[in-house]
Amino acid sequence: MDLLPSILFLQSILAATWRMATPILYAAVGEVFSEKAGVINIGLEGVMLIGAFSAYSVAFESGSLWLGLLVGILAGILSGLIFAFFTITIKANQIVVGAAFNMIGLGITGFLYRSMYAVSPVPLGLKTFPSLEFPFLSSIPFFGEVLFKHNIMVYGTLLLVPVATFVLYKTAFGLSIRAVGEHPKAADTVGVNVLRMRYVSVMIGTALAAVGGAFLVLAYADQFVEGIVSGRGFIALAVVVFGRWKPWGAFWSSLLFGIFYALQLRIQTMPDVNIPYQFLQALPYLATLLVLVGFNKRRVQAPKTLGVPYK
Amino acid sequence: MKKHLFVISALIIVLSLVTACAGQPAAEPAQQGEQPAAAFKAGLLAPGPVNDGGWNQTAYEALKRMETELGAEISYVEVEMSPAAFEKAFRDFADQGYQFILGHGNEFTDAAVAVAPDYPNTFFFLSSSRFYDPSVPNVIGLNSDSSQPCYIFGYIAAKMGTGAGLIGGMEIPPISESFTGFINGAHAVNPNFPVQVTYLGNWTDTAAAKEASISYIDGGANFLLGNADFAGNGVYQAMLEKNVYGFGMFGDNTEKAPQQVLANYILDYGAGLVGLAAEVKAGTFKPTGNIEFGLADEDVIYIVYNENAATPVPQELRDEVAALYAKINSGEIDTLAPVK
Amino acid sequence: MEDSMPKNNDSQTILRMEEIHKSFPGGVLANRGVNLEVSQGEIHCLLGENGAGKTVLMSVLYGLYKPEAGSIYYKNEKFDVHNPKDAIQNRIGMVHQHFMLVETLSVAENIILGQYKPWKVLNNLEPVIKMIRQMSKDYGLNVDPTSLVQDLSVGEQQRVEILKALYHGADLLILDEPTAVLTPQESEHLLDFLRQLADKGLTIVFITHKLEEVMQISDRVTILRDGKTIATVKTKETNPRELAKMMVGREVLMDLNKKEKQPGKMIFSVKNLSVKDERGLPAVRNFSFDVYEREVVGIAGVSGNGQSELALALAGLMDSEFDSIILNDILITKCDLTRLNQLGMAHIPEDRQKMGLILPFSVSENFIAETFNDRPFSKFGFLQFKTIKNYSQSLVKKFSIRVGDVDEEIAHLSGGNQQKVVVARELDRRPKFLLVNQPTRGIDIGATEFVRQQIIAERDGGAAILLISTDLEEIFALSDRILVMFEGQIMGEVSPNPDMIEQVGLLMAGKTIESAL
Amino acid sequence: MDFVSIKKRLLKFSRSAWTPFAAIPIALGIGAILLLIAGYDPIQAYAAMWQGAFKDRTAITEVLIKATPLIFIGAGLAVAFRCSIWNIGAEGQFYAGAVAATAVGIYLGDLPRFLLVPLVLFAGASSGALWGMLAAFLKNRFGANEVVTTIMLNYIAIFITGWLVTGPMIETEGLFAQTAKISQNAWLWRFLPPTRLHTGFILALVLAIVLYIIIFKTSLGYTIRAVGINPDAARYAGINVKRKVLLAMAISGGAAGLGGAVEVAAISYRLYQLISPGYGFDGIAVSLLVNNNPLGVIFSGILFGALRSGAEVMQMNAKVPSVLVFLIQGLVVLSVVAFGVYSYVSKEKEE
Repeated sequence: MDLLPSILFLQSILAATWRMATPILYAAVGEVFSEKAGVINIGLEGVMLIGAFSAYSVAFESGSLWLGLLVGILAGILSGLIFAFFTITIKANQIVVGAAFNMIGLGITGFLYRSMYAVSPVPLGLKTFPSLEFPFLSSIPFFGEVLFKHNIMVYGTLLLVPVATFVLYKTAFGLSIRAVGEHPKAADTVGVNVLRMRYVSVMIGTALAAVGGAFLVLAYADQFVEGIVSGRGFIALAVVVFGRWKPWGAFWSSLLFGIFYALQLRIQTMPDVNIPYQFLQALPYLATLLVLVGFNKRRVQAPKTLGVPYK
Repeated sequence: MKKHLFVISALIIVLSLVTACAGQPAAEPAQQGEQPAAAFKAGLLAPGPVNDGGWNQTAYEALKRMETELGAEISYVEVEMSPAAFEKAFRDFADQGYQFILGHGNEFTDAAVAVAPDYPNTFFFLSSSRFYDPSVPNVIGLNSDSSQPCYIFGYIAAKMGTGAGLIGGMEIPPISESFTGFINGAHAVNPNFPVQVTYLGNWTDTAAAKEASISYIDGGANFLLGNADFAGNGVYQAMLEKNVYGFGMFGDNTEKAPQQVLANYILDYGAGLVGLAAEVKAGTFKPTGNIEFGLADEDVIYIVYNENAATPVPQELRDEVAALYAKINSGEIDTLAPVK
Repeated sequence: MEDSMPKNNDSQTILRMEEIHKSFPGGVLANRGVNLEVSQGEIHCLLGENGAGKTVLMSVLYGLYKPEAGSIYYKNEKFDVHNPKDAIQNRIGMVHQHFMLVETLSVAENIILGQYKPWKVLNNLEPVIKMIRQMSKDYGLNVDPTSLVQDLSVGEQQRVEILKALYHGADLLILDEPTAVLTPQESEHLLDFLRQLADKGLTIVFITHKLEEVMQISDRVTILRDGKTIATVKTKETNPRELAKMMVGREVLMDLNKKEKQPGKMIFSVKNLSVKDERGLPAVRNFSFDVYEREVVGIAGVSGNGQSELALALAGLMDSEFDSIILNDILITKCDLTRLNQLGMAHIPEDRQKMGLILPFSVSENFIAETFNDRPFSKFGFLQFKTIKNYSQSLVKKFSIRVGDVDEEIAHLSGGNQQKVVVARELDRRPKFLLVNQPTRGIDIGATEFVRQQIIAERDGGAAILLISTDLEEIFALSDRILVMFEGQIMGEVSPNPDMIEQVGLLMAGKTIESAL
Repeated sequence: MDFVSIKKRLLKFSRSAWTPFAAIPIALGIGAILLLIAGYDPIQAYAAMWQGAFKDRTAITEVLIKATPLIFIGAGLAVAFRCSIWNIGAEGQFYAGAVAATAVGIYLGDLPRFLLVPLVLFAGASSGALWGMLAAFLKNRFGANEVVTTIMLNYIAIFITGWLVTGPMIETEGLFAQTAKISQNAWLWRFLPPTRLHTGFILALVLAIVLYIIIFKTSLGYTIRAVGINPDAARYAGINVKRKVLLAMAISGGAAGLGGAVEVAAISYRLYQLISPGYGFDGIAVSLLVNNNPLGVIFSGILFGALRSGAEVMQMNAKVPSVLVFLIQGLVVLSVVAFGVYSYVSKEKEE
């Protein structure tokens, strides 16, 4: 095999990896906040759909992607508020409410999309966030393609992960979040408002999940379709566990998922590969499973009160 | 605690309002009132959303034509994709006196065959099917042969391009046959022309479709063909962004990549179905076999070039293609020949 | 906050709580009209049995519970406390019995938790760490602010708790049963330290049920019983006997009527047992001992020195290594719970809520926790509810457990009655070897008496009993021999002679037997 | 048993039973508001929905047919959830069952009916059970979180099914992605012709009742519940916690697999790529809705079946997109949650 084709192959995979990881990463980092505070939200899939639809419809109507993103985030926050009300105030089982959110997200976005854009005569595509061109950097061979030709929301993850890490580990707010998921009563006795902390963490989680959904319509595909999230919310849940409840952990594990996904798509495009494509499609999921099993020797525990309502 | 309940309800209502107010409803209100008893009724079982800009939308548009041209009372249902649901949906239509029911996909065959004997006055049509069985004469397979236009596309791609990528949703006949046609067409020009198939495993993941397209482009291909319902949008988007060529499937998709879509394969299912429906309505429809639509049915399946493309298909090539039409229609070229 | 104290007078008074009422769901009345008055700079003991309402009263003051009635005056002003933040801001600190420390955070992070506005950047904890170091040095507390709480011993964690309260600037410090987790010497040290703090002007409320501590440390003492204030007296003007009477409401006869018995043959023997804790560190090291018929062997030690691991390993609930274990003449090669049970072992675990009971289950369901699969409770895999109910009712009667209906959830029972259920269940199996860990922790005096009498009765009936307890009084009252445990090892064996308490204390602190004697 | 305790029990039962039904009006009400806003006539929509679900005997049997896989899956999940195993993988287990049942139904098609039917069902159940036990094994052996592993195993099962029906098991090479029909000897009896109501539904009811008995009346159920509530206490009581986790996943996966087998043997008669439209995920809600009581699953399964069944007629006759039904299902769950809190609090007040 020539060197050049294999370098190009690698370049193609790596460039795609980050893009594919981005929506999962937004949702996963959000879920890190939520779970660190002790609330597990398996309704990410639904929230991502709500974020995607709100962002799309507003961006489409107004013509402004940024306004779309903003409304998407607001929709995410609102979803989080409701989720928090049920799981924190009412103290309902978090898995139950999460399951309900997945159904609601699918139902409400599908219904509204039909009602608003059923068989539309006008084109429904958006002009998505363009790929950025950096002087000099973008033209570096290999690295230019892999690192310096993405759109703004992909680069957003570079900001997101350090900021999330900083907030969680270097601010009083983050300290409180970590305490609240681990030993809420202890936090309570030193004056931390446990319920408020959990509300805020859940809403950060759903807001970021909504950004992940919005990314799909504003910066990847150019329009909403029903079920566009296609299981990424569930993958994000896996990524959180696999990333040991840390933003950087989520970063690396969503990249890992992304690389396997990109790899399987590219292997499918290669001639003379006789592996049934379904096995290639299963590859990212299988890899996640195997790595999860293999890496789990040094066990990192989930936040101690994950899933347990306080008082 | 009653206060709590109130708060919950209020919250949910507010959410609904907020989300719902985001846009104006575009749907027409449901039709009120009954049509005259003898009204001709046509129903559709769609395996997916009818606004997918692809497979399901062709059927929906055909239904709309029956409404405008035949005054038919129409209705459709997006059935849950489970065999358990199909029979019920057929029966629900048939019970209400629908004479023309289209199951838009081969997967409806078993259900139609099971239901049909109970409703001898109703015709059950099946898309993407070659079904015909004299013992259930009111179930008729309708096959619109996508492999023929796609053969042409493959031919054009091989003449003009360096390689082609085909992106499908799932491996079902309407998809895989179109790809077979494309590959045969391309190989007719150049047996070594690089062309590969990718399946996504779903119909919704637009992002994955786009990514699959990009991976073809990275691999050197400059022609794309997407056949994946909703997810197909990702393919057009990749054409637009990466400026590679491609073709539109089932309808006019030029707008999605105005300079890149070289030609559209239009499946005017309505043109094919309205005639059948008119016969059914008149009571003159006497099936003698399954029904095939191909390039020979010029009003049903045809190709429209995009004159505004960056590099429109050159005239010489169009002439060659015109010659291919004849060979395909005569059967000299088998577009569905097994791919080597 | 503006209205000043209505009733006068003594400018020395820093805190007054009047007619505090607090009840809990299920109708438990924890405080029913409690009065408390604390003077500036004093050490004020709050004395009462478990369940008398001491902790609840202080939790009300600390803003953890909202009282249904009553008022609080603090520093000459009406004090409306809604949450712990109010308390901390008003310079009230509390060291809880179950430490309120987040184990995954460092000492410094625990100390500053909740003290800053959320947006405060904690990029550099150096100044805080320095300050904590300084304070720790000033007070002689010896705490490293950078270590993780989960790596600290119980005693160290307590010091972190005290440091936390002082760091928050407490004028009034509440300590809830602080000596329960300390050796006698450590307790001594703590009491001295508290005295120093009081001398510097700090006011201390000290919750305890130990009479000696009250006598030793306090200026005044308020006695609570059944959620009511019985009296407040000056320590100098009272004596332990009087305090005990007020605390229990009757003359206390802590006489177990324990007679000397001649031990019989050896029932249980273990050689060189070693256990690793959850983090893989050695918790029990080369532990060897024998227990004979008609004998109680007590294991004394400060909590966290491997007692839990010892008990779990012996009960087959934790992996262990050993040379040999002999139970009832059978040599055991693997500590398997089912096998041990078959051979006649019973186990009263240390934490009834975590291990001994399944709280959402009913009383009768808990009675069959180990025998659910045996006839007559289960036939062909089906539970025989009628049999189970009859059996449960008979046990309830026999052990005078206070419960309305055996189908009631056990979570609704008081701690003492819950413990009685565990004890009844285990003893009813007529064990040859009984492993008992902390049998009377957190239960009232009546239940304590009852449980201890049952243990003695069991011994007199011929059982071999291993008693693990951090309560020295209990060890001395029940044991025929005492083994002292420190850092997973046996430091020595002593007889339960009251004169030996000091030596036991030294052994518990890790001194060798030679230096202790 | 005295009168008071009977009354108490009745009260308790009615409380737990009526909440899902009391929640329906709330969910439908919110749906109605949404319909109004979007320009539909909610009364017409709901009338169509009602018609679709209950207009005649056939419609009602269709509801039961739709409820069948949900009851299988929900009843199984109730066991797993009682054991505190968060099995999100019923979808994959359903596929596993459908695949195995189809294979047996085709390749052993010559066997006589009285042998083949049980064999098909057994194959489905055991295949689903094995797929479920895989997640339990990973949890026990490696501490892998079952929420994650079961999600991954769903995808893998679905892809394997896709490969089988487009490859090794395809009916005609190069044609439709479906297997051949299973042998007629494997078909379940449709006992109420002309409706399609089949013995699989009865089997689902029996399974739900059996699982109810196991959970609440047997020593096995006692251990499963104990492990779910307090694994430490369960270990103390001599229960092998890992084995119960394995068992709970086996029951849960087995029930889902049996559901898949019944779907093939009673309805589809062959395997498709998408044999389940998400039953595994609906099943989660079906079980949680009734507080993981296998008996209650019968009710909630029928409720969801009716909603689904009605939704298609709603789209057919009132032109309302059927996706709305997902929203209504979600709202039913949330309303039940809210009602649960309400009845819990009112109970406390009583005492």
